[in-house]
Amino acid sequence: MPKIKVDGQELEVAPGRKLLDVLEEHGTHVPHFCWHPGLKPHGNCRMCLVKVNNSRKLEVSCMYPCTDNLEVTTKGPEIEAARKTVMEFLLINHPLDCPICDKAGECMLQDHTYKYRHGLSRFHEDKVIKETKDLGPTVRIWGNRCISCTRCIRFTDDVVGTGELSLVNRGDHGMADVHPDVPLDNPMSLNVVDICPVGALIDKSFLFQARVWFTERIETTCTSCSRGCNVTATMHKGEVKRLQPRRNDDVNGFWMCDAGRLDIEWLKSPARLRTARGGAKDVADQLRSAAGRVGIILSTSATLEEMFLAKQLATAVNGRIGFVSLDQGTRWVSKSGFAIETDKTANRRGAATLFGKNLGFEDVTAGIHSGDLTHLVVINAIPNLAWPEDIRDATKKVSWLAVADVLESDLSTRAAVVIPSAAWAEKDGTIVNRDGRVQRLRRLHDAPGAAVSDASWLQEVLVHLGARKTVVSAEGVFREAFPGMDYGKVGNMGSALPAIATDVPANTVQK
Amino acid sequence: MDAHNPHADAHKDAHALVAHAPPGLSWLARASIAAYLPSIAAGMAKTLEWMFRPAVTLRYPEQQYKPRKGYRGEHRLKKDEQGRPKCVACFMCATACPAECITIVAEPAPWPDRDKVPAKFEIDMLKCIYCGMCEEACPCDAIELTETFTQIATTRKEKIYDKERLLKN
Amino acid sequence: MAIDRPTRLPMEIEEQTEGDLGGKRMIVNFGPQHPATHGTLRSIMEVDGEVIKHMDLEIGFLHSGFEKISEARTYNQTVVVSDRMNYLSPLCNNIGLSCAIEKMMGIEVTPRCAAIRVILYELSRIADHIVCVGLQAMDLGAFSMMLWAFIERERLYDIFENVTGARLTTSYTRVGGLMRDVPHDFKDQVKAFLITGRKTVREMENMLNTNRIFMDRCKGINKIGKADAISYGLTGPLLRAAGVPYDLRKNRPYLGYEKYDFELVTEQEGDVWARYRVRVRELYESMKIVEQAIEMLPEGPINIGDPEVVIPHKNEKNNPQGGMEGLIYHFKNYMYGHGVQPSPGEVYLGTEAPNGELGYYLVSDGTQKPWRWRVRPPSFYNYQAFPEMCKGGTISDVVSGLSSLNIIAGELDR
Amino acid sequence: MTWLWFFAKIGVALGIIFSLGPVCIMGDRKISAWIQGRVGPNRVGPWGTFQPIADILKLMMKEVIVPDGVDKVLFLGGPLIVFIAPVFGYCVIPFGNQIGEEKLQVVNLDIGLLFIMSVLSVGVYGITLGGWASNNKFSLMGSLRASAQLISYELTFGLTMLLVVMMSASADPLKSASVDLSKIVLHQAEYGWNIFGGATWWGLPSGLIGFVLLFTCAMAENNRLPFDMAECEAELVGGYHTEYSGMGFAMYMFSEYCSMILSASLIVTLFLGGWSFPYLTDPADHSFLAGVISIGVFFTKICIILFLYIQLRWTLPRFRYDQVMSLGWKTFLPLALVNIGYMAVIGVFLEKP
Repeated sequence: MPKIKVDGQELEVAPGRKLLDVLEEHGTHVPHFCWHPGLKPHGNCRMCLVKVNNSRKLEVSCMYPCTDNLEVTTKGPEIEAARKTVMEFLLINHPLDCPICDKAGECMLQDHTYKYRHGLSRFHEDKVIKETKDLGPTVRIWGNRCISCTRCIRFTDDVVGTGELSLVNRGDHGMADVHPDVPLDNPMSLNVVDICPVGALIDKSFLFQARVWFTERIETTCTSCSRGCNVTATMHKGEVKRLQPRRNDDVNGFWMCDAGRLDIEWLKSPARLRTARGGAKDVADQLRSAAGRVGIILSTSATLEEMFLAKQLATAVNGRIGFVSLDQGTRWVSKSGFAIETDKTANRRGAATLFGKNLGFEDVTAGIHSGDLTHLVVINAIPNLAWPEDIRDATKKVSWLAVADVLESDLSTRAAVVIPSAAWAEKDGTIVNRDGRVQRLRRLHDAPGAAVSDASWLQEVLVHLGARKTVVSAEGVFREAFPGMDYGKVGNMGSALPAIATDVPANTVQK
Repeated sequence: MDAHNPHADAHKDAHALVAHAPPGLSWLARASIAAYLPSIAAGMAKTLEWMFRPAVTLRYPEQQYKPRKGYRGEHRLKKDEQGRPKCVACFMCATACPAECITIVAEPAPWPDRDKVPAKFEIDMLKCIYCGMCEEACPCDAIELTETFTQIATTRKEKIYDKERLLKN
Repeated sequence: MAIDRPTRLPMEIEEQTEGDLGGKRMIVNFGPQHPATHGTLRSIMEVDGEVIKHMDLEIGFLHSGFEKISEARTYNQTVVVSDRMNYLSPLCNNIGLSCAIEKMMGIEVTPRCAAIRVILYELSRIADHIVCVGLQAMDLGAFSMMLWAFIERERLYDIFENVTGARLTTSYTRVGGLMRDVPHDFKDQVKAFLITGRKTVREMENMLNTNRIFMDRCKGINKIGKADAISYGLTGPLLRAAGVPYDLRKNRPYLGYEKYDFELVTEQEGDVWARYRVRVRELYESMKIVEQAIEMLPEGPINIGDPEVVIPHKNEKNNPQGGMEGLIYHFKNYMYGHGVQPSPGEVYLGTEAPNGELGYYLVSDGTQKPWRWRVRPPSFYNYQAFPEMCKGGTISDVVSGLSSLNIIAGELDR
Repeated sequence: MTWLWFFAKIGVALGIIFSLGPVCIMGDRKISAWIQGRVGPNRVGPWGTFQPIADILKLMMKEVIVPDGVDKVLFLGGPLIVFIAPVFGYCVIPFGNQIGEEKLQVVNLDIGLLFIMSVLSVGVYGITLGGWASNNKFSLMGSLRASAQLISYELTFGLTMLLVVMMSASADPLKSASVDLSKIVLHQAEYGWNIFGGATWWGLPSGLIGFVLLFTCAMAENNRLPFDMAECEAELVGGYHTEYSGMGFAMYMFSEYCSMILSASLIVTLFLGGWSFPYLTDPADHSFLAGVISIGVFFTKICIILFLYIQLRWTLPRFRYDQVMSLGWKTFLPLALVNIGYMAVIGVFLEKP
């Protein structure tokens, strides 16, 4: 293990690691543009210069390997002067675009200029003009702003493996660009926007939507597939404006897919259910009278808490429970191993944990067709779910139907009781990803109209039925379900799924 | 502190008052202070003199006060050479505004040479405190405080100035 | 000081004696709405005939939450809040606040900026004192005096308007400098004012100094002794009228006040008359300072050169100068969560405002917004000594005493 | 014919009081404006001359607010009492020389001076009752102050009137020792104004002091500024009329100006020779023209006194209540007594009639 000295402080590092990696890990901040922890180092921006004892000149720390007895100095007039000069060069051709650039406020160039470049520009010549164009369906490039750090190029080359982007032209005319007729159109394309240290690459869906310094950021989890990527939601005036991946090496690394990122439009869709027809009391009355003849169909996008409560409900009315889930497309794996799952529901693993491996709805529909079941409760959290014909037929057959859904469907128009559900962004809860990791969903904004979270109306029904005492928060339900656990222990990064409470009534799903 | 009793000491005799008179006055002046009449006469002379001074007030609707350039009155959105609003919807004014009275919604520009324009630019003049920080914060020289300070409206809605109203100013 | 009985809540007094005079004492309220209060404050007096036996004070009617509002504003934005605290001399508040922030950040303003600030500070003091003296006369019935004072005050406001762009809500200072430079004819304007101002002050002095009725109403009224004044924390003209030579411009100079030649005005009696004399004599001293400052007004920049604190100048097209760097500094200075972020710590700076020590106590947690923004307003401390001053006087003395305190309800309640 | 004259005289007397009243209000506002470097009312009519009419119309149309817990009869009656007093007082003021056989005086009372004294004291009832009835501490204090102050100054007032009577008595036994106001004026027209000591040179100091005393006491009786203890807007908010609005307030305000006019007339009558003016009026000339001229002279003199009132109001600060009282009792009363003593002693020993 080589030993190095950083600003007089001794460190022991694994051999072969790059210096900047170690420094960042150690907490010594060294400014950089082209280096990104998820990408291979390139060493072109020259911002991460440090002084080492092995060399007379300043060295680029992102490319410098740690060797034994290396002494590193990260501060000092020499280094500052070098940084200042690098900054000045980077800025001479940068357009005065802060007013119209969406990156302003989270822009590394701004931050580093403020911190490391003291002084005003001495550049009087005309700036180089580069083009502004769409790189693909999702990303637009302002060539003028590009500082040729090649982060995006390395991303498409090394992470995605599609390699659409490359650096065109030389010197101060250089900018990232796509090959003609090959648009930047891969399932992870929008990650280049996040890693762009300046505002050259812009997400077209977020273009001019909000200034980032007005926004609020909330850490939550993506529900678009069973991977459960950790994301940060950018909130502005009570709306989710965008989702960005949040680093979690155990789940998604630094990235997320475009599909999950853009799957926020339906939250404010006019098709959202906003008004209730009937309520928890009606459901409770009907189910009480029909005890033993009740079927419950639950989507595997429901949170753990909702599943737990649905299970309680099934026990209370001696009903059968069935599941509906959604599989789409084929599994896509990037060059670096980032996969997009076919299972588009967020919590199938959680359902499997609570209810066993067999997660079908055939048991319920068969019961309905045979006439055993006359009452059906459908609880769905999957947007635009194409309902299986079997369920559709079954809903037509039952004598009483209750639907809790996020979007309008033919089921909800037909139902006797309709309860508008809060979508994933409107409720607290936990979901379990395909690897069995419990992760938090956080309430980002208010639910539309009269929509309530499934956890709360299910509890109300249970209270009416006498199966519960009171209505508690989602966290309260979670504590009931998993004794000794709470949201604090789940944390922002998730944790392993704990054991479920043993005193919960046995699984009533009849097989 | 000794609570003084006005009934006991408020009425000092003339000597005491003379003793209190400001220093540097002639004995004649000191003595005359003791009596009411001379100072009253002097005061009357002064008020009489003021009666013949010209009035300093303005007769408002006919005579208008013209503030000098640099007065912080109503806002104006400036136009560029082609008559388009100069504003690029950078939100700097809204950020700098201590009263939070500026509402902007941005949209992509319909012109090839511009990227971003305000789709909506509203200033709630009832919230505005006319501090001029928006003008100071504007990096594009697009907003300006004019010398207009007479502002009349009959409804609250009128005082929410939209983009067209601000461009007209 | 012996307070002869425990302070009671105003409501308790009301209950004890309301409707039960029986030859006993009566409760009279001055304020919250009363012509003599010049603001929204309340003095509850227990009177025997017209003689005040006990007085309680109540404040908070004008509570605007200035301090709390400021905690949600950036350092530069709090200037507009400080305007509204003392509505007789807003520039003093602006300057005091900016000086406090600069002290916290270790910034030294340019000589031109300091001189302009001194001139405006003293002109504000003149505006404040002149109106205070006028209002004192008005409260005693000489209404014309008040308007003459206001005419002079309006001349000063004309200067303020030309300099800052607003008559009252000046918001002129910024951290590290000023909002903009003074106009080219500033010197002439100030000089012209000094001539008319002196004349008006002399005129007012002539009217009041030898006026027997005015003297009767002022001498020996609302007396407070040296020791009491100090122990109550009185500052400004009230303290100096009690014979204590304490003036922050002399004792703890800021903005280079030590360079100016002026006299520390004191009177001995500690009564309304002494306060009136101190104010009038300070008017002349302030004019002396303004005269010196306007003579030596140095050329040069008004803002410090550090673009990380002060946004870069705008060029002739009014765009931020300094190319990309200038624009970035400009943005960084304004965006939430960026810009001027003093390192964690706290600062107190007192300046000698017209009514006394106007102190700003700021605590920074290292963010762009102050964690705590506290004001030590002179009126708040001056007002608490009022019951002691009034005890034993008549209702009429309350009026003359209140106007001599020059309570500004805006800064009283913050 | 007699009735015609009677009504004509009533007309002139009421005309003076009711036309001068608004003029006085207007004058107060205009003169204060000029003194303070303002323009004053200038919107209604030419140069704002119709402003008082607008004021009165406005006040008439305003709601008369009766606060809770007031004695309604007294609350509404107070303004009436205070308003009646000066109008009654005006009955005996000679506002001109004789025209033919008719004296220009509504009622030629032999005891005119006493009548005025008694009528003037009625006014304080209106103030006191109105203030008391308002159920407001400030009003109560104002009315208490008013009653105490009026009583205090009435003494000096009376003594000064006595001085006038003594002065009138000093020369001609035929026109002597009268409390008849018209005789007092005639005496002054014949022998010289009382302010200058009447008929004798040694009366000059006495006359001057008497004039100042009467002027000051009249001011105190009218609650004008240096003595406006009863209103005292800086201390008592509005004193006795704090709770009044609309017509009640209008009557209080108007009656203040009316009593100003009455006391101005009284001062003119007692000290400034009434309707007479050297070389302009001739007491013996009873022609119509001379009568009109004498009315004009009288009117002009009143206006000058009123102007002084108004100017003083906008010049001086006000006394404190106890200072007013001690000024009245400790300064004015002794001074008036000494003055009378001087007049009596010198008059008796030097100028035996």
